[in-house]
Amino acid sequence: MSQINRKDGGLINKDKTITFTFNGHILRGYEGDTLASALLANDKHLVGRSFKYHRPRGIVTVGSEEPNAIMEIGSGAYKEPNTRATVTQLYNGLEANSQNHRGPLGFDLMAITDFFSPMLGAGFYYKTFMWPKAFWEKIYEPAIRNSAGLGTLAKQPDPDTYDKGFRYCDILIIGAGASGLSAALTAASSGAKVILADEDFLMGGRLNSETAKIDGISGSEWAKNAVDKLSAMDNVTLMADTTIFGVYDHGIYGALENRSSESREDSKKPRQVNWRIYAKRSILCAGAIERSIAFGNNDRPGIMLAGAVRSYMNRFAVATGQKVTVYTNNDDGWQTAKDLRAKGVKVVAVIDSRSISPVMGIQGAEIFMGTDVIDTKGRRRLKSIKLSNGRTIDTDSLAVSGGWNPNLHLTCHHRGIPKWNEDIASFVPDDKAPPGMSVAGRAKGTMVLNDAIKEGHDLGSSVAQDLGYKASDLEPATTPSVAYNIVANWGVPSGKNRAWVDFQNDVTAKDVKLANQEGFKSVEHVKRYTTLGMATDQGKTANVLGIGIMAENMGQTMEETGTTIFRPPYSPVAVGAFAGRRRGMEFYPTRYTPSHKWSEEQGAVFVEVGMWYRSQWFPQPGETHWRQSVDREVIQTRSSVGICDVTTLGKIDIKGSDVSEFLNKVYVNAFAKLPVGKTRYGLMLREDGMAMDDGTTARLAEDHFVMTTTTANAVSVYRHLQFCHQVLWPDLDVHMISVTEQYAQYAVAGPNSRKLLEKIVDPEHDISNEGFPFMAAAEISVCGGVPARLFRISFSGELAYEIAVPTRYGDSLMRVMMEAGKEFNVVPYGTEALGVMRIEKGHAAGPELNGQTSAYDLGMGGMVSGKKDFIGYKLGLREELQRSDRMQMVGFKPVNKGDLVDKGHSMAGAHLLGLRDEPTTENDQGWISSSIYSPMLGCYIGLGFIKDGLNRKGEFVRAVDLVRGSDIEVEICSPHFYDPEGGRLRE
Amino acid sequence: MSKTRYSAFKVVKEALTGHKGWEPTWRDAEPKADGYDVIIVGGGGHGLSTAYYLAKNHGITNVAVLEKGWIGGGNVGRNTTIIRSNYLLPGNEPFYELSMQLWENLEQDLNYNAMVSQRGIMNLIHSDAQRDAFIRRGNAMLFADAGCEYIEAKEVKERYPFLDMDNPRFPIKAALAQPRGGTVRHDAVAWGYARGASDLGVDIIQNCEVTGFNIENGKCLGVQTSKGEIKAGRVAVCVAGSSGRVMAKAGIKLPIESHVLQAFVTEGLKPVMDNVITFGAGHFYCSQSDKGGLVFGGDIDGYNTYAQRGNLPVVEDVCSGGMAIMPSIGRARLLRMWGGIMDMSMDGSPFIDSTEVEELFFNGGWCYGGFKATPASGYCYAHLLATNHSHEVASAYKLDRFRRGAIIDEKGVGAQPNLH
Amino acid sequence: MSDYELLAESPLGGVEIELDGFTITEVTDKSLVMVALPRDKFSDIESSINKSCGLKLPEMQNSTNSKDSSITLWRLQKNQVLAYFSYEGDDAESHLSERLSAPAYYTDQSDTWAMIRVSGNRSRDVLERICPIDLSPEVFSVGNVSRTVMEHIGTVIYRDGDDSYVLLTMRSFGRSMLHAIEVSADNVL
Amino acid sequence: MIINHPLLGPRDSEEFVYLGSTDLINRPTNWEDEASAEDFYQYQYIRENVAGDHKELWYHEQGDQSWLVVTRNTLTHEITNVELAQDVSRAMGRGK
Repeated sequence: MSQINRKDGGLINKDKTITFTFNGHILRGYEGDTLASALLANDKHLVGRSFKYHRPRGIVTVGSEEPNAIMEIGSGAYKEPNTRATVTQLYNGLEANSQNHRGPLGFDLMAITDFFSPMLGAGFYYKTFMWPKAFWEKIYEPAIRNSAGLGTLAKQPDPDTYDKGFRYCDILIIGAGASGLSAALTAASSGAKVILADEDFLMGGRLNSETAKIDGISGSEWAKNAVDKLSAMDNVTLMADTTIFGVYDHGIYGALENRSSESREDSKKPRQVNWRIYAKRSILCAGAIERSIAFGNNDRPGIMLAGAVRSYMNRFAVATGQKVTVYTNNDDGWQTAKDLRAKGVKVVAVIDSRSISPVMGIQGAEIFMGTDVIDTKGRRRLKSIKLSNGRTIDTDSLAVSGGWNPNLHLTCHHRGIPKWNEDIASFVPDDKAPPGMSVAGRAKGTMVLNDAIKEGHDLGSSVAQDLGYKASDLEPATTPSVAYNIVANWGVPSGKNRAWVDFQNDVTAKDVKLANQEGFKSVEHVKRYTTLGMATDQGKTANVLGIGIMAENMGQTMEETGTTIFRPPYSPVAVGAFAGRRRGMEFYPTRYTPSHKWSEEQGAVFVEVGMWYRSQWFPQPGETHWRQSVDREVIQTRSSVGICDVTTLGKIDIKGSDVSEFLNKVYVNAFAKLPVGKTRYGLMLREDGMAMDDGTTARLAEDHFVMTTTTANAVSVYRHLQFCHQVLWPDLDVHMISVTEQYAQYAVAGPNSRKLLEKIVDPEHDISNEGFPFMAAAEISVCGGVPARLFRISFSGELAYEIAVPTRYGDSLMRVMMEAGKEFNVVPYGTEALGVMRIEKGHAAGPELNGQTSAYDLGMGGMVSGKKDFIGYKLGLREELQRSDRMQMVGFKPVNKGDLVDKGHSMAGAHLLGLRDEPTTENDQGWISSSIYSPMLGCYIGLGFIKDGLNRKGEFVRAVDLVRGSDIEVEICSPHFYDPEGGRLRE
Repeated sequence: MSKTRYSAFKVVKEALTGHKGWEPTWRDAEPKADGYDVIIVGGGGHGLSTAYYLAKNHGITNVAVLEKGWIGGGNVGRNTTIIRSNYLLPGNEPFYELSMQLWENLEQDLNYNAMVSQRGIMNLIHSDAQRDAFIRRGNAMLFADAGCEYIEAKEVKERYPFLDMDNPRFPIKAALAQPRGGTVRHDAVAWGYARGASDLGVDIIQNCEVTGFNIENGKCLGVQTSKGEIKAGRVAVCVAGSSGRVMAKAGIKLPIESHVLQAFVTEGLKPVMDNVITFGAGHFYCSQSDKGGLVFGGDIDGYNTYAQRGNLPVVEDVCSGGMAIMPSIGRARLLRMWGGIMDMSMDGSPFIDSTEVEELFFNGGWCYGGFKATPASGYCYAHLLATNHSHEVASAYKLDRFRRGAIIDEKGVGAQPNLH
Repeated sequence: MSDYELLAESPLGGVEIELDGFTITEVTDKSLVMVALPRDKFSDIESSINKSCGLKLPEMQNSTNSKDSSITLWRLQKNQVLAYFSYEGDDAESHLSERLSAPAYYTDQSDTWAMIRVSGNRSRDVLERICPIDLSPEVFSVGNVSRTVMEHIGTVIYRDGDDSYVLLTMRSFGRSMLHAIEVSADNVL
Repeated sequence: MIINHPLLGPRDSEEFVYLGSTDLINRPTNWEDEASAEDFYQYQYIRENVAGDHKELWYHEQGDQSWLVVTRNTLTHEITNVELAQDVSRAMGRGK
């Protein structure tokens, strides 16, 4: 039989039947249903198992606070664990499965834990499982881990996409219930730019679940009219199915828009959009959340919160049972009995713990005042309840109301501390809501609907006025006032029966008591010791009840007991939604060099450096190992000529009358007297004396310099230079601009590099050795007038140049040079060959400039000028940095040239030990920072740091790599392995 | 030592007799009128372990631990629970290795199950340069007997099939693991040390905020608190993120800035991963708690703050890091995010030292690495307080090291705390 | 005459994509030159550019046009203006300095940027997914220009029409920026 | 966070890079003195680490590339003043 509990009416579309499955059973519901309402319509009450004791559990609430009805939705890679059925909009083909049980849901093998529960109370695990020592990791913990957890994560890549977005408004209104809609109407009519967001896919909040009439029409109709009015206004953005999950600094709100049901239609669209909303002000109208009462076996399927029972009836036209009972401590519980009765549902009893006169008569129901429910029966579905007066009543649905807690979560995201309000027996927001946030309606503790409407109405207008808009001339909607009276009820003595406080985490009133007894008295200690409020609902339904129990245990007030801290997110948010588009290749953007297309055509292998994709090497047909390609590139460059794209190096044009003075302050060496047309190598330190970056700077005109930085530090060096200029020496006439992307720059290296360049440089420019010597720089033209910059600098140690042309010509220049170089057997080389040649020449790079090394450590102490102040000068002179036994950079070569050749790894990362020393921290003398196979020397070589290295050349030590199992003897040598005199540079 | 010895037998017995026999885990004390030999300011993990080791190793039991709020409420109660001793520099590695050894025997020592779980920690390697750096680190670890394991990509894939081995940005080329690393139930560390110290006679005084120091002629004689003045032979400050605020009351400025580090936990899930995985290239590390939540974190927010909350950019960065290495995490929901205040030092390494004020000592600058250091920090601080000498593994942690240039900068980013 | 000829290429090969209510086109007919304004020459420069081209120095995040509308100045920084003008030759720097004839420092930036125009009545809906600054028509008016970050790419955005925006990103990022815009369009349209 | 840039108006702090306390403006100028070693040490390493209004340096990397002095409360994150660092530096007497 289908939907046996479905009644007439409700805000569902009975013309659209939706088919879904639950644990493989095919079921039907209607458009407008949630998964929970459709399950209840089909009389499915048992929907899950609890975390610790695997107790049978049913749907408790109608909202995002649901602790029990959490399920796996979908299958395969689409499976989404721990999804609350109460907020999952029903769609065709939805697959839902209950979780956290072994065997069928109705007969969970893990329910055995419930039997042992006396031993498994709060904190039991801190007191045992300690013997034997090794058993924790091998036996106990795996067993605990397997039985813990809830749903199962599909261990496949999330197949959905997510997006982000940015929205601005004057006023963000959170919650589209009676107060939220009222606030939106006045704020919008004032002219303010408004965003109205609600976590429900249907705006209206509780109005959709209640029978109260507003302005003479049903609440849901009034809400619909208001939404229609707002959606027609240009200054209003409505965001349904959107949860404001966090309040961040200065009016930034995190909002998750759920588009799951939309994406079923067109699965290419993002499943969710994570909006960052910038709001000048916000009005929180998030309503209230009902709490339970702690009585014996209050957790059986069929026991629900009274407001939820009413929602299922009024909004979804679903009766939660055939014989309903109501247990309450406040007037609002009675409304459930009244509404059910009005729909023809049998209400057998209303039990009110207060000793007052009945709030109203309920036809056909027994009324018990000053009475409590103390026990229940029915393992998989409620069968009966037992009252404190000894009566047992048969019932299949118990609606419980312990009162309503203002939903003040978001007011506490900046560490606001809720205050206790005795009138409503709950916590209300304090005055420390995040700046810019105001609260209205039940979220503020205003429990009477008519007052809540007025409050929202007034606040919408006054906040808009604060922002300079006119006052709204609308009148507030009205509804008859219904009083809300309550007497707190934190639970009733229930003997041996357990009274559950946190349903999902299986925390009972006794657990709270035991924690208090063991000295855990702070609310935070109790939470951490018992796990109260740590489940997927973060205590939304449980915490106030738990605090009430604590306060009673310890004989203190609610205020003294206090609350734990509300933290974002308001309700759980998929990790994927925070990542947004940043997945795979889109983790961050990609930068391509000017020669990228050409390199792709050559079959280059690329490597990512920062965000740049650079050619690592260019394999030729027949080469099977990267080393073959790299060795060839090195040998061919050193014997004739090679070309490498070095565009990625940072390039900064610096202009002004004070540039040379400025450079003097940022480099260790002197730049004041650098002549026009010359380039100089410069080393830059941090203020603490450690090397920061190095590069060359050329003077192209009296007041025009161009600096290069390493690829990795291009951005941070530019920032540092701006700091030095704007903050330290603001009056220097210096103007910097990055020209990294303005020029495509290539290194042309090797004995034939000049010959190659002579073919493309326009003939009026003399680039002969005499006319354009080592370290010369000039602005020239190439290929018939294309402007270019030429620098005679060398990283490879060969006769070499760097040539730069406007980037638009970059691809073309590469092709032209390869064509012009054919006669010299020109070779393109990648970053690997570049690295090999720099190590052969002993140039420090990233692994040496690792932020732990000073100019002295790098063997560049001689460059350091003592005649001027520069960044890093003074602190570089500190005693510990000047010790001769600091680790200094030198070269290392194996005593036995064949060492490591068959191992397939270099010396990099090996530590340095004396020939007969044991590998201990005390004996550690240093390490190898960079190492490669040198095709020129025919063996592995390395740069590294060893104590007092500069004075130990010629000594033998061991390079020990215990990680990969090598231990070789090496000679400490000069880092300049190749052409140490530098003759080739100047040819 | 303990009044109530914990055991499986005791748990069963109490279960059968209605749990009436459980006593408070630690004694809630009020300040003694005649003061203490040592007052420890700060009832976090480090303060409580200092008290425990002072009593246990050095027999100094006339000790009070003063806590502004509730014990264990600072970083020991809000971290990602990771322990490891995979450090690079000789100033650090032996210290963290001592800490690891203390973890390994902690539960038997304390008779308290803090769930020390050496499930292993694995750092993923994505580039050749990173490999070289990790080999250097791995060798430093092996030299210090901390143990490590180099895992080739193929094996990483076999062990952790949910990792994205071929990510176009961060292909996993290998991993460096420390099998002895793992996780510990963080709150239980505070409670276990509190119980141990309390049983040995230490007074644990909660809701007792230190508002000033009584200093005369350059010597500290006691503290002023919200519960009145308390005399002390020696005062040992140990307040992590509050270091700046508290030491300012003694007129001392530090090479420390306070920053917020956010941490995250997902909803509970059936077992996904059994170890700790660290993705250095993208700022993400993750493990799964015994309750099933994936616990993860990344970088600090990067601005000075004492507010225990962070902002969205880091949340998004961290989650992106997660998606980059384990793209199945996308459908796990983030349940809670929180922030702890880190005492970020100028070189990323801590201090355990005396100060310019006689009888006033300082322990701090732990950055975001304080949790794993808890046992050794207390052990070495107690050693210093009891003997006036630095313990040999903590001898580099001097306050004047920057004046001398004896920097311990693992990351090599210099005197900028938010980069460590 | 050289034996070799260099061919110029625009960053995105002149891309043009037409969607429903949304168009993406590469801007290829403009040059950019950064004009740095030494502190002590502000007023000199102001009067020179007014005299030479009828130009004023724009307010921050705003632009001004020369009398003949061929040169637009963008004020993104206090001490610099970026000139955006119609010119396709190799020597934008001299071209502009001659036109303005003001005592400033000129640096060619024409090859530094990829320029993408997005237009159409859905342009703001698409940009909303990547652009963190407020593009409400009344807030970001025609002629406004800002530098911000989109999808982790530093981006200059210039509103050159009611529903038309030019996005500038460093040239090497051009393809990533284009991709980001295309994904937004896919997600929104 | 949102930083109200003095020239550009409110911008998301994601566009900025944080450096630290404005103590870093006060770089000692007495480098030739022997005693300046202590001054440089204090300048580089010692911080007040204020709990309250903190003057700090932010760089608008994804904006106009200006360095700013932001007065921000480290307990509440409230920002009460934003100035150009260049102006502050000059006002403190720094020049060339």
